[in-house]
Amino acid sequence: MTEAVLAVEAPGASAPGASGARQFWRRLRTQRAALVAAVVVALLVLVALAAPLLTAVEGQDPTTYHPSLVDSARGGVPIGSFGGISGDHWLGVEPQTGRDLFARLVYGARVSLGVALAATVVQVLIGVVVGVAAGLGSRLVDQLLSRFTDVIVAMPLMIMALALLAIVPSSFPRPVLVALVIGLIAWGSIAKIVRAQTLTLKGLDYVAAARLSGWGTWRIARRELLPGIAAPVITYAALLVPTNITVEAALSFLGVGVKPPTPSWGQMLTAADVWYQAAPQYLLLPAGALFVTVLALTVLGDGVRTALDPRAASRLRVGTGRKREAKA
Amino acid sequence: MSGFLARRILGAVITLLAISVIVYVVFYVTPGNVAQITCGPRCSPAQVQQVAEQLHLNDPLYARYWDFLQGLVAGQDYSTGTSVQHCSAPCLGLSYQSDQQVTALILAKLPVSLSLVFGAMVLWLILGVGTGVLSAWRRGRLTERLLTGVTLAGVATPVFVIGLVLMIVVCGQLQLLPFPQYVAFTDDPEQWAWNLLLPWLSLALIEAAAFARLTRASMLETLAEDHIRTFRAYGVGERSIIGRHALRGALAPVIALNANNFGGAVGGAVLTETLFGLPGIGQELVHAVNVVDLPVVVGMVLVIGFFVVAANAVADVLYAVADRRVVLA
Amino acid sequence: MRQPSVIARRLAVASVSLVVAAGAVACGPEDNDAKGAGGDSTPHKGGTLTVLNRNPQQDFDPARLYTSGGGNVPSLVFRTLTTRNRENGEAGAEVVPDLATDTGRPNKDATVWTYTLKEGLKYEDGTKITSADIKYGIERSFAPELSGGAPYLRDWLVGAADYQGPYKDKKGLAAIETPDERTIVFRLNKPEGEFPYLATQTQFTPVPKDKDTGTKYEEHPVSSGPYKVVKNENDGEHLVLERNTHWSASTDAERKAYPDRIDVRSGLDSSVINQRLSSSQGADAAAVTTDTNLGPAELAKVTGDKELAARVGTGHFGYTNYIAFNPTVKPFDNAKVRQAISYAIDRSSVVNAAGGSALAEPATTFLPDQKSFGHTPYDHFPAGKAGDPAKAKELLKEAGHADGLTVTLTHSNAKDFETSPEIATAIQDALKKAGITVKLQGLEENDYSDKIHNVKTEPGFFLAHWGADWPSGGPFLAPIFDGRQIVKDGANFNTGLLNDKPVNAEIDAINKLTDLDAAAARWGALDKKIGEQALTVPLFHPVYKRLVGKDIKNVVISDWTGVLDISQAAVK
Amino acid sequence: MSDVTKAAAPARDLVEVSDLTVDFGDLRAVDGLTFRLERGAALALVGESGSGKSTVASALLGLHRGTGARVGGAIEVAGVDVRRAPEEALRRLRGGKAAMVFQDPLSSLDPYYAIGDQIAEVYRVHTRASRRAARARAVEVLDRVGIADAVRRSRSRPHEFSGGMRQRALIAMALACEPDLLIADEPTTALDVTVQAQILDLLHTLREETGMGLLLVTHDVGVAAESVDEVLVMRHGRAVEHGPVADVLGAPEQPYTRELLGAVPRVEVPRAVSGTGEAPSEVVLEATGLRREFGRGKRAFAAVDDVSLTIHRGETLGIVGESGSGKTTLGRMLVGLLEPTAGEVRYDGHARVGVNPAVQMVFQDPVSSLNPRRSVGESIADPLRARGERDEEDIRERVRELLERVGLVAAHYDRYPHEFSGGQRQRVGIARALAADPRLIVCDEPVSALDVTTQAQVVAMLGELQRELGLALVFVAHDLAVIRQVSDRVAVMRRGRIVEEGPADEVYDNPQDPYTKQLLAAVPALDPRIAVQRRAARRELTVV
Repeated sequence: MTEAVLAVEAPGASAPGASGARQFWRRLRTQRAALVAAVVVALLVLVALAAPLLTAVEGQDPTTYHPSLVDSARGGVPIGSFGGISGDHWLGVEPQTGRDLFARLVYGARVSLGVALAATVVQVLIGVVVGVAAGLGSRLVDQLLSRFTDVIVAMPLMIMALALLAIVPSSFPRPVLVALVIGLIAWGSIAKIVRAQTLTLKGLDYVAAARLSGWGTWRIARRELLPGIAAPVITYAALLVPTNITVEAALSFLGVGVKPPTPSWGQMLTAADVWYQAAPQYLLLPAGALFVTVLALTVLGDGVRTALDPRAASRLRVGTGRKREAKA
Repeated sequence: MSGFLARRILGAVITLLAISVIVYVVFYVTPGNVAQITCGPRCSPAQVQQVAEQLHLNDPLYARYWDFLQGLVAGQDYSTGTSVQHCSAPCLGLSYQSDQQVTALILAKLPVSLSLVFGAMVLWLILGVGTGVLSAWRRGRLTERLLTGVTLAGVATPVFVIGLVLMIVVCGQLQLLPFPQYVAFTDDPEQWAWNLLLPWLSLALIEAAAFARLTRASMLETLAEDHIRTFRAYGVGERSIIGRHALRGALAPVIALNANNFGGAVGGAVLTETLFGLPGIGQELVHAVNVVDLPVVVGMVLVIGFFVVAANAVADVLYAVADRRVVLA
Repeated sequence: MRQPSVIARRLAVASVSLVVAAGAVACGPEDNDAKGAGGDSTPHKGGTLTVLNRNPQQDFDPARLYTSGGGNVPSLVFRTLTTRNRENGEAGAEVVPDLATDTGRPNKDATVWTYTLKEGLKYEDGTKITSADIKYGIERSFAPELSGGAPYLRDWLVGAADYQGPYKDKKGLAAIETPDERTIVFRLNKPEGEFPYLATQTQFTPVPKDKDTGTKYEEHPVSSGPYKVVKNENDGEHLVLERNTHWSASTDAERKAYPDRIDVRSGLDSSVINQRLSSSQGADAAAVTTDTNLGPAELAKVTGDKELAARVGTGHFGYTNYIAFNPTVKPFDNAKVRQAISYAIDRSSVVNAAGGSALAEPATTFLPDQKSFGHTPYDHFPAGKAGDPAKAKELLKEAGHADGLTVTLTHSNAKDFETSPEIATAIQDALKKAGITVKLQGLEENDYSDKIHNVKTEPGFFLAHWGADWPSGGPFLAPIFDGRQIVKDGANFNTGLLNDKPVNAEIDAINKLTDLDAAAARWGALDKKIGEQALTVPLFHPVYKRLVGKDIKNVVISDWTGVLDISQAAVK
Repeated sequence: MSDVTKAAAPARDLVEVSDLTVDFGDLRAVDGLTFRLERGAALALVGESGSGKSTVASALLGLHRGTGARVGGAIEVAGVDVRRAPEEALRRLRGGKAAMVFQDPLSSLDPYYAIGDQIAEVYRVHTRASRRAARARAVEVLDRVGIADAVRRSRSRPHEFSGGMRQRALIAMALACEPDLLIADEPTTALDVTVQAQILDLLHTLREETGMGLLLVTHDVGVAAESVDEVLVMRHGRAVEHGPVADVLGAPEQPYTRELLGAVPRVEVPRAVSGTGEAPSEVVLEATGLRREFGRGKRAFAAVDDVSLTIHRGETLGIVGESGSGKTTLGRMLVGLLEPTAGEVRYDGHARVGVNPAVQMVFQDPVSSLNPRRSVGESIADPLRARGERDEEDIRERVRELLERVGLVAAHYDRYPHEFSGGQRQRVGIARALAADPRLIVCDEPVSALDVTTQAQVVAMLGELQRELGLALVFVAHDLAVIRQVSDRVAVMRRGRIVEEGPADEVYDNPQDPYTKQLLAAVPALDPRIAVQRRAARRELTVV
């Protein structure tokens, strides 16, 4: 890198007192798209959390049937224009049942976002534990864990989800189960990333210095490695959330997602796809919600990545007059 | 190279065996009376018992797994009632439901899945990498925003929505294409392609976004590298820098992701297959899971696992071909 | 009866195609419109009929098929001793001779049935069909390798309970005698006036012993009907049938066999099938489906389009969706609780959840509302259209649940508009008004099926459905309410665990009748009587609506199957 | 456009820069710089990091366009007004009339294409030559820069070349279009001293033959002394001193220039103060027959092979060698970070496995040796906590003491590594090593990433600490001059073995091994006259 780059990066980097987190926010703030996305995500989370409140304002709930609002003779298509939109039902009603769509949409946000976030947490936990253990462990441990990761990666996700969801008793809360199953099956790539990062960090001098200080492996993993792993993991996790939302939708399509009457976007989409012609808004609402969510989360994820970009950090340290010597 | 192959093959065998063990265990504890399901709901207890014995369902788990391994290595004989037939190694057993050899079943379904995934792969590479290159080049401009939006729409919309809407519009309303119906490549290559066009597109739209994002990110990373600065400092045009140098450098992660997604899609394109009525591995597998047809499930999962493992090995080789600094190990 | 579920594809093909799927009936007016739509409505021979299906014909062995004629497509290949009358509506619920000269000659107490084959019957290879082939066909259906058929033969034939089929037991079944090439005699262990109905099942199709290849026979079953199988790809995914030149219309009064060729494509998504039928492009113009109904969403679209509406066939199949109680589980041991729930049910929201009034008719009787079942109207616990929560509360109070009640409703998670969890939630919603809190227990299909059919694990309150194996009250009531059919160590269907001596005796008495009309009346009366016990809450009878391609002519929909009869359809 | 045509008048100098300013945001990297370079002349921009010298080099080719940097003043290169010229004219200038050679030859070439193809590509951009002609030209220039078997080697990819060959290839690329000006930005910084000498010689020869002008950007005064006619010393973006090389380096007028020259370690001058001055006392560490292999099977090689060493209390052992000589591996084995494949390390007479806080290490890279996410105080406190100290107040007190001891301020405890300069970070690293109360510190290239003035300070501080604490030091470095300034004894390593070992002055003044002689001859001299002599000497001494 030239001095030019050094110079570009230098002023902020040398601002006194700028901690890692503050730098992160500063870099994130410079990206307008990521900021907008962050606001959208925050709104969505807010809507999900405030679902009971919002539906109370509307005066509806997501489970009450309104047989009188649908045309029973025509397959249960909502009566009235635009899917039965009215002052009582802000976004119209669901075909066949007449349940309030607005209520189902905001309650669906709870499940879809909740499941996706929880699944991501599980994926990250398992991935980090396995990845760090493989990266730090002996050759044998590494071999075993890496092989196990390969096995998990090579297992078809949907199939294992189908099988696992069938095994667990139905009394187990379903959204938790769906999140657990997605998390338990799809942690392979995160483990691989963490392992690679661990191996990289393990070779860094500050880890060697910590060893020379006399610390044990566990302490080194906790104090020296985990913070360094956080950046790529957060980046990847931000992109896993939207993926998990669509996985939940797919599981619903296969009939093993969240159970009725609990609404989720995936389930709404599944029920709605055939209504595309007869009651378009029934499909467009959850599809639009899903699109906005995935888009916002993805843009936010990209923003987080840019803000955490280890290369941006590495550019800081390369000045002139430095001799790089290959380490054996 | 031969050492690499030997290690990879050994690794693959271990991985696949581990997968088969997991599947056996998982399905052993799955609820559902397999014999009753296989026999039919009105079968009497005595009949169910007969079926269970015939399928060795009463044997302990390890014995059934051992039988499976024996079949795999040495083949096995089975009775059709009127005669005894041999299922030669590698024999994955017989379907509980249809009494067909699982290997034959796989051979029948595989061309469909491969047709779907190969074609879709070509499309998603064109769409994804193309979009990625364009958006790296035009970064921050309107073109990039639009392209990003379009590819993300693909990833954010489940395939059963995209596919259905595409089909209703393209085949039903505009009548531009026939409703997809699988035609074997060997029967009629042209019809094969026409009929698969929509499934390809649907699947490719789902996958393209990931490639676009990855291509863009690694292009930007490569563009920040020193050798790009060299070519800029020598008056090489931006087009050549993007198309020749940056893209080449960005290909490695794309190859890796492609291997992963290709392998995964062989068995993971369940929804696409179901929607378009393509009798592929994924659809068959979901059905087999529903009816607890263990031999079919194990066989299909192994095939999928094989493709994931093989695709990754191919990616490693490609990787080494693309970048000769890489040593295969 | 059959459980129309996705439990097994075998079942799906056999029963779902008839049951869940199904379309049209004689009493439906639409099929007549369809005939009018084409201008020249006279059917002609020739052309290719395309069949677009969801489920592949995975089983094509007559031993393994469940329903009479094995559903639509197999009945083109397999002829049986008797068959269903291929007429619209009520007339179609009658049984008529097929290979035999009549519907069977019983002895006095209906325990011995004798049939004589028509003359000149030939297989697709020109060889003669003999009564021994029919005997052999029935025997091989007992082989465990070829399981899947209905249980009646095993239950009814003398000494058949432990028979293991001709592969293990070379001696054969003594209960079937073939005194000569054209005569076959069945000896039953009890009177069964409905034996002619049973003889419509594909187990009664002839199988030449020297052509039997066991489990591989289904790859090329030897045809006795108007078509033979010329292509069977991927285990029934793609079938091509062509004319069997050795079949003669003079021996077969039922099958019209207008098209020259039948091309069956399966593995399709149901919405795609309906979309293709409505578009009717190319070969799809001459297409029908034998397993896919119009869903509510499609119905909503079709009813707005005159041209499409004219192509919808409507049918009624003997089928009832109901709530089942297990009276050994509290609080359902208390008849008042069961009655309260009966009063509280909101049938209009249940009907909506099942697809609306066009796809489901509210039911208050267990027997389907068709004459052949002996339907006798009754409504012991009138809930009106939207339920009577006041009356329900009153009964609950009497039962000691004045403060309300919390119960668990078990249902399947299978995704089918007719059995969907949506129906469970509709019930949950309705019972709320009566002060009953319903917790839903949705089970995976296999698990659900295991649990509700096992005496030890049967839940107290669950969704169920029952369809007719043939259009009569016997197979509809006996498996559910005959106390001697309670199975302790296997699949049990008497979910109310009813073992009532007068009921059992009446069932025996009706079975002796060979006058089917007289029998029907008594089945209806018995249904009404059992209904007083509130062991079930009938919810609705589904109505089947199916689209056909725009070139399809001669749409015939009987009350027996409720769906278009493929043997009558013409494309020219 | 008119500016461009006017500028094309031949009478002008090759480079004319007047009042050049470059701003990155709030930061002024170059501030009012004016200089010119005649055709065929050679000018060196010399300065420490942050002086703005590389920014000037980039500005000459207009590489700041589109990066957000603001460039002021006038720049004219080979008749092109770089600030105003249209993109097309600028592209003709780049590589055509003025070519640039970069610091890191590995990362400056595209790893995916053959070297010949890369050169041909550049050639075609400027000449519209046919593909075949361009390839021929690539082979020709590769041959010209001394790549043997150029036809075959032109098909190799960069990773198949050694560092020196890559730099030659980059120079070949620069030569391809026969430019009038060669801008070399730290062209030898990443190279070993012997290779550096070869590259400098090559540049010298090429300049003699082609008559192109040279603008050399370097932090190394010695490199400048060897290569140019004129020197411009820069600091904080401004010119400090500008004049003929002999004048500026021989009789500097400005205090900064003097300081800079004073800080440059000189290989010909003996060490000012020796270690503790005591006679060899007790042995702290003894290594016998150390061997370390990497890789498995066919790819296995020994990075260190049969090395035996003894280190006494209070002395400094210098280990010098070029890249790949195994000196870092050896250092890591001495502290126990790497286990030897064979041989043993005895500490205080006992065989030792694993790390021991009494043997510490100071690392080369002042960035990667400190955890960026922990305050420096916490890093320094590590050894204290690790040996079980729990009293927060005691720990903080001790860390403050150490910070002050290494020339930092106690208040730095809570700061993070990125807030420090390279030299300060290295001091933190030393403080951390001291926190363990070590008896031996292995310093692995501790000053090679630092500017010369900082380098001198750190070296001086290490010497002080050693005398005060009676520490034994092992000083690993590639820089012969630095090693001479710190060591009592010196070991010269090559290909994993020690080729020569002895008291420092003996080894330097009277080298026995031919490799040692070659190394010493390759060291650039500050005096341009000596540089000429050394160049002549190098032609005779060539060890493979």
